[in-house]
Amino acid sequence: MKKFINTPESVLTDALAGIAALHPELKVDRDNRIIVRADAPRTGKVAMLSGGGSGHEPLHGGFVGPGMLDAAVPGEVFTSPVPDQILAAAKAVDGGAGVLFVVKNYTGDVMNFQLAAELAADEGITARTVLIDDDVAVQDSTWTAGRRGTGATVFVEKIAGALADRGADLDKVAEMAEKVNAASRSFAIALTACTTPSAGRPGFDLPDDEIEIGVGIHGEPGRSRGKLRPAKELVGLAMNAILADQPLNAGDQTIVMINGLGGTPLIELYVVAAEVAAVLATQGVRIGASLVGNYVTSLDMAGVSITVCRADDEMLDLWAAPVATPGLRWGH
Amino acid sequence: MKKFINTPESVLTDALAGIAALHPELKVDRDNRIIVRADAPRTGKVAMLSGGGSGHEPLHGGFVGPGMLDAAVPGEVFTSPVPDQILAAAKAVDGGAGVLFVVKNYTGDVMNFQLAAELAADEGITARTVLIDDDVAVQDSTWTAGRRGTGATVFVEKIAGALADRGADLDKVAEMAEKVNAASRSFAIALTACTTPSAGRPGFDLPDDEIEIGVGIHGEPGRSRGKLRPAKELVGLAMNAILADQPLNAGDQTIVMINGLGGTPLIELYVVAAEVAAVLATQGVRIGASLVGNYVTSLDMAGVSITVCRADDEMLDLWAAPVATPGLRWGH
Amino acid sequence: MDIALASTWIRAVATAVEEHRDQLTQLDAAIGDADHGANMSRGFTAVSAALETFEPATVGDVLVKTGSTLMSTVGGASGPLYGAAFRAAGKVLTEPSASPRQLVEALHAATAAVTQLGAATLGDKTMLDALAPAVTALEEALFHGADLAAATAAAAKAAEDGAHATTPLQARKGRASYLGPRSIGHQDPGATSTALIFTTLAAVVAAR
Amino acid sequence: MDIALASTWIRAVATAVEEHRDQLTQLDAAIGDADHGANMSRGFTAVSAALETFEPATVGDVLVKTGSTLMSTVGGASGPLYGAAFRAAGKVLTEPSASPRQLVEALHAATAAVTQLGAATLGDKTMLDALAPAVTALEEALFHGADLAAATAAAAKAAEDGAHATTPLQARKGRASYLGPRSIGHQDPGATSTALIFTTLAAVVAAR
Ligand SMILES: Nc1ncnc2c1ncn2[C@@H]1O[C@H](COP(=O)(O)OP(=O)(O)O)[C@@H](O)[C@H]1O
Ligand SMILES: Nc1ncnc2c1ncn2[C@@H]1O[C@H](COP(=O)(O)OP(=O)(O)O)[C@@H](O)[C@H]1O
Ligand SMILES: [Mg+2]
Ligand SMILES: [Mg+2]
Ligand SMILES: [Mg+2]
Ligand SMILES: [Mg+2]
Repeated sequence: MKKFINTPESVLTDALAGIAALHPELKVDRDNRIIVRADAPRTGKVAMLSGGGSGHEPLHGGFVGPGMLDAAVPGEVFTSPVPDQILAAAKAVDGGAGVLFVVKNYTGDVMNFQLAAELAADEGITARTVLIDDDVAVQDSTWTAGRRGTGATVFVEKIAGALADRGADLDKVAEMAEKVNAASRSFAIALTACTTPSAGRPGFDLPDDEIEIGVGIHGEPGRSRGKLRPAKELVGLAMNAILADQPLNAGDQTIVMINGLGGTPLIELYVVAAEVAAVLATQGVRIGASLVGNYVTSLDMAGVSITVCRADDEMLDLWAAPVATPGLRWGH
Repeated sequence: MKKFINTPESVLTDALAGIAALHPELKVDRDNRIIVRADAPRTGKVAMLSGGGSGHEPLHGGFVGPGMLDAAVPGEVFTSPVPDQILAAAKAVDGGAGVLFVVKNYTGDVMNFQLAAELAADEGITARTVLIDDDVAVQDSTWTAGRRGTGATVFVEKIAGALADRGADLDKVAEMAEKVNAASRSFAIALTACTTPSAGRPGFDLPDDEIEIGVGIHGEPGRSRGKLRPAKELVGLAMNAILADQPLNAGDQTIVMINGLGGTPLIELYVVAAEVAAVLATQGVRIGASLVGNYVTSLDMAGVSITVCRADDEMLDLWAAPVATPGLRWGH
Repeated sequence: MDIALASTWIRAVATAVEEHRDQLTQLDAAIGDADHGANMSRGFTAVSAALETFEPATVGDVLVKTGSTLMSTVGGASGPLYGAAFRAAGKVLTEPSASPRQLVEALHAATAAVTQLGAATLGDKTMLDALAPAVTALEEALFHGADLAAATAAAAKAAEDGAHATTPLQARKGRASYLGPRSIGHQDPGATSTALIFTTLAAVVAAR
Repeated sequence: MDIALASTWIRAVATAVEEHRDQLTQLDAAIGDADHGANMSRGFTAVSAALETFEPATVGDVLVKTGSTLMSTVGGASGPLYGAAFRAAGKVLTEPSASPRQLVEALHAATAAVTQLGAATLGDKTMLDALAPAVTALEEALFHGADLAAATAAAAKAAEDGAHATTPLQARKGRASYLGPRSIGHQDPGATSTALIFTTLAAVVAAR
């Protein structure tokens, strides 16, 4: 394993030290392992809080700042944060208007945030939880843990964050978050497995000409393997899955993210972007806004996820609203 | 080789199609392979033009937009653009106040831009060239091609771009670009080699526990190999080289970039950032501004480069000025 | 079971987790995200440290402390589940020593806590598939007159069998469920660590 | 050399470059950035296409077209250098056919163009280390009365020797120079492609 780390055990705390040193606009509580806006708590503003396992940077710590999250709670690599940590963050950012927990639908995240919400309630903090479950690679049925949360998280944090910034109350912000989640679908393909610092070797073995289709952001193997194909075909596969699950109509507006999983060059993401745009164009679907880059990563995994959100005018307007975070920044 | 591409030959044109589709604020001329601001040419404004081999994205195409570049000319992967292409871009953006060519000091870039400048002169366009040569891993002597240009390019494009935006003339903009370059030093370490689409296999072989010290952004092997060490030691090595070449004094202000070479997770970049900040702190040097992320990449190479620019107040002010490009965006 | 035995047990689990860390990680790599070994190790390292300075008044104190520490340090799916399990078990044991019958009750409480929090049922390929049969085996052995050593040995065997029996199952809870049919053919990491906890219990009881 | 022979030569170079593409890339991977094969291939593919429809009036037209196309399609260091070389050579040959003496003059002009643009000197481990000895060998062979076939064969041999002789050198120009002493022990890719151009010349002249 080749990584720029000091020890596998100290990756998270060392990285937090780096965030603290280079982002004076953020407060980093290294003991509690939380990242909060320097001006938190903001009285009267609904606080946006998210978190999950580390290894997906810039998600979530890179999205803390005006217009997006008030706090992020990073767990160990690929491991949900613990309830104490989440509670500490909720306390740090609650400005009396309540806290929205943006939680990706993984068993661990769900349980830890649920326990934190109970603890928060004990302390008089109102917390609401929105579960993100946009990954169409996973079957959603009562027989599974449900769909995983992935790229839509960025859309939810940005759009609901903007609404919170405009002074909406907790229910309104939560409702918008749910709406964005419901309108979003993602699909990921990996060319390689990622290596966690603690495991020290790739999470799965992939032959030189095979890919993981429908891979998860924790480096979980996908639902099937297949041969490597040209970008056009791989995008076709992903877009088929996305559009089969949520058909789009001519004239629909979308926000689209072509997301690198950490080890994929940006030039390849733009090759993918061209194919995604071509598919949407043939359907008459418009791209109202887009992101191309590494936003929800899986450490060093070579791979790409595509997220498509059917966006109404309000969502597009909130998307365009000012945001000032390390990972997403415009309009301020 | 596993990549999201259609064919090795079409990578650049396919990626340009993606840029065209997702960035309506840019004009992409696929025949000439140039990316220009949609509102180019801007009458009376010095035009900023840069380019070089592809594979370093977001450099340069991702830095086209208000406050930074007016045009980018991407060559094939790791290959300088050709004179015709550069000329076409110069013509597209010249607003009568001249064009500044920001050129990384590689033989191919230098020659192609020189030929383009001659062609431009024939067409009545005034072009000045600034050579970027900040890589302290390479010996600067009359016996070599001189230092390579790397991370400082981002600083030059941003800061000189802001000055051009404020209406400064070509000489002033060029002077600032030279000043920023002269104040910047970079050093890169690679953990793995990168694979170009046309070569199809890694540019060099690295044993499992070895690293390339002083690697170039075209995937050229560095000056020496060494064993993998903890991040703290690797940063010590890089910072020694940087500070030996340009000592800093207590109280000095800097702009610092912790740049991923394409395959390095952001969490590792922050681990590196913490160590860089620690070194500067012991010297009493202040970090006035910083970037952490993938800005000047080498395709899928796992590695990091550190760039330190000793910045005066004017440079910091220009750095903070609004910029609106796909890769760098704030204040608009 | 007295306070000393409970403490010995938990510390022995910490040692066993360290020894099986890589195995747990490998099992999790196959159908999850390769962190179960690190998670358990981080948690039980913290538990060992916490018990060092802790002065329990009851058997339950040891287990509640264990559960709370796991909950605050592990994260993931296993953290809250093991945390809740140990805490629930501990809350039942309010004396300096616990009878075998009380131990069974405590383990029933643990099972209930896991089921309530995780909503898994038997056969979902989770830690429950080791935990539930272990508790049943313990209870049955005691009912048939076995002493604690024999009963915990039976529980350990049942837990191990249960863990092994997860191999042909398709996961329906937790991260492994995303794999669908591809989860078949791998032993569940959480069931494996649960088996480890029971074999360690049997070992410390036998060694007493 | 007449127009037909010049065209045959350039097209044969295109074929040879395709055949040696991987070799050139591998040499460049060792001390450069692994694109010399792709660069030469892209350039000469474009040249072949350009010559298809082109109606040259002089030998020089063929070479100028070759140079201009290389300059517009190759990029990198080799694009401008080969571009300038072929253009400079072509500008000397203003007739439908060129004498051996004129060919030598043209190659002197090519060498001068490379030197002027690249500022390399002999021994810097560049294409010049194949080009310059090849031109000298051609000139000397002709001076000693050799026919064009023998003279171009001598030039080809000198170019190949020159390319091989770059192996022990330390690069002082181009990308390989960044390696310092580590560039020693590898043959220069540009010198290798230059040798290819001369061996192809010898082959087409011999086959005429
Ligand atoms: N809903 C659940 N109920 C019971 N056990 C579960 C549930 N979800 C997961 N588990 C157990 O947790 C184990 C995984 O733990 P761990 O790897 O530490 O956490 P994570 O899955 O969050 O990475 C699984 O092997 C399984 O035994
Ligand atoms: N200054 C120079 N003068 C002469 N030849 C040079 C010079 N710089 C580089 N070269 C030649 O160019 C070759 C490399 O070409 P190529 O790989 O196509 O371009 P790049 O180095 O830009 O990737 C080198 O092997 C060398 O022979
Ligand atoms: Mg996990
Ligand atoms: Mg090159
Ligand atoms: Mg796990
Ligand atoms: Mg090259």
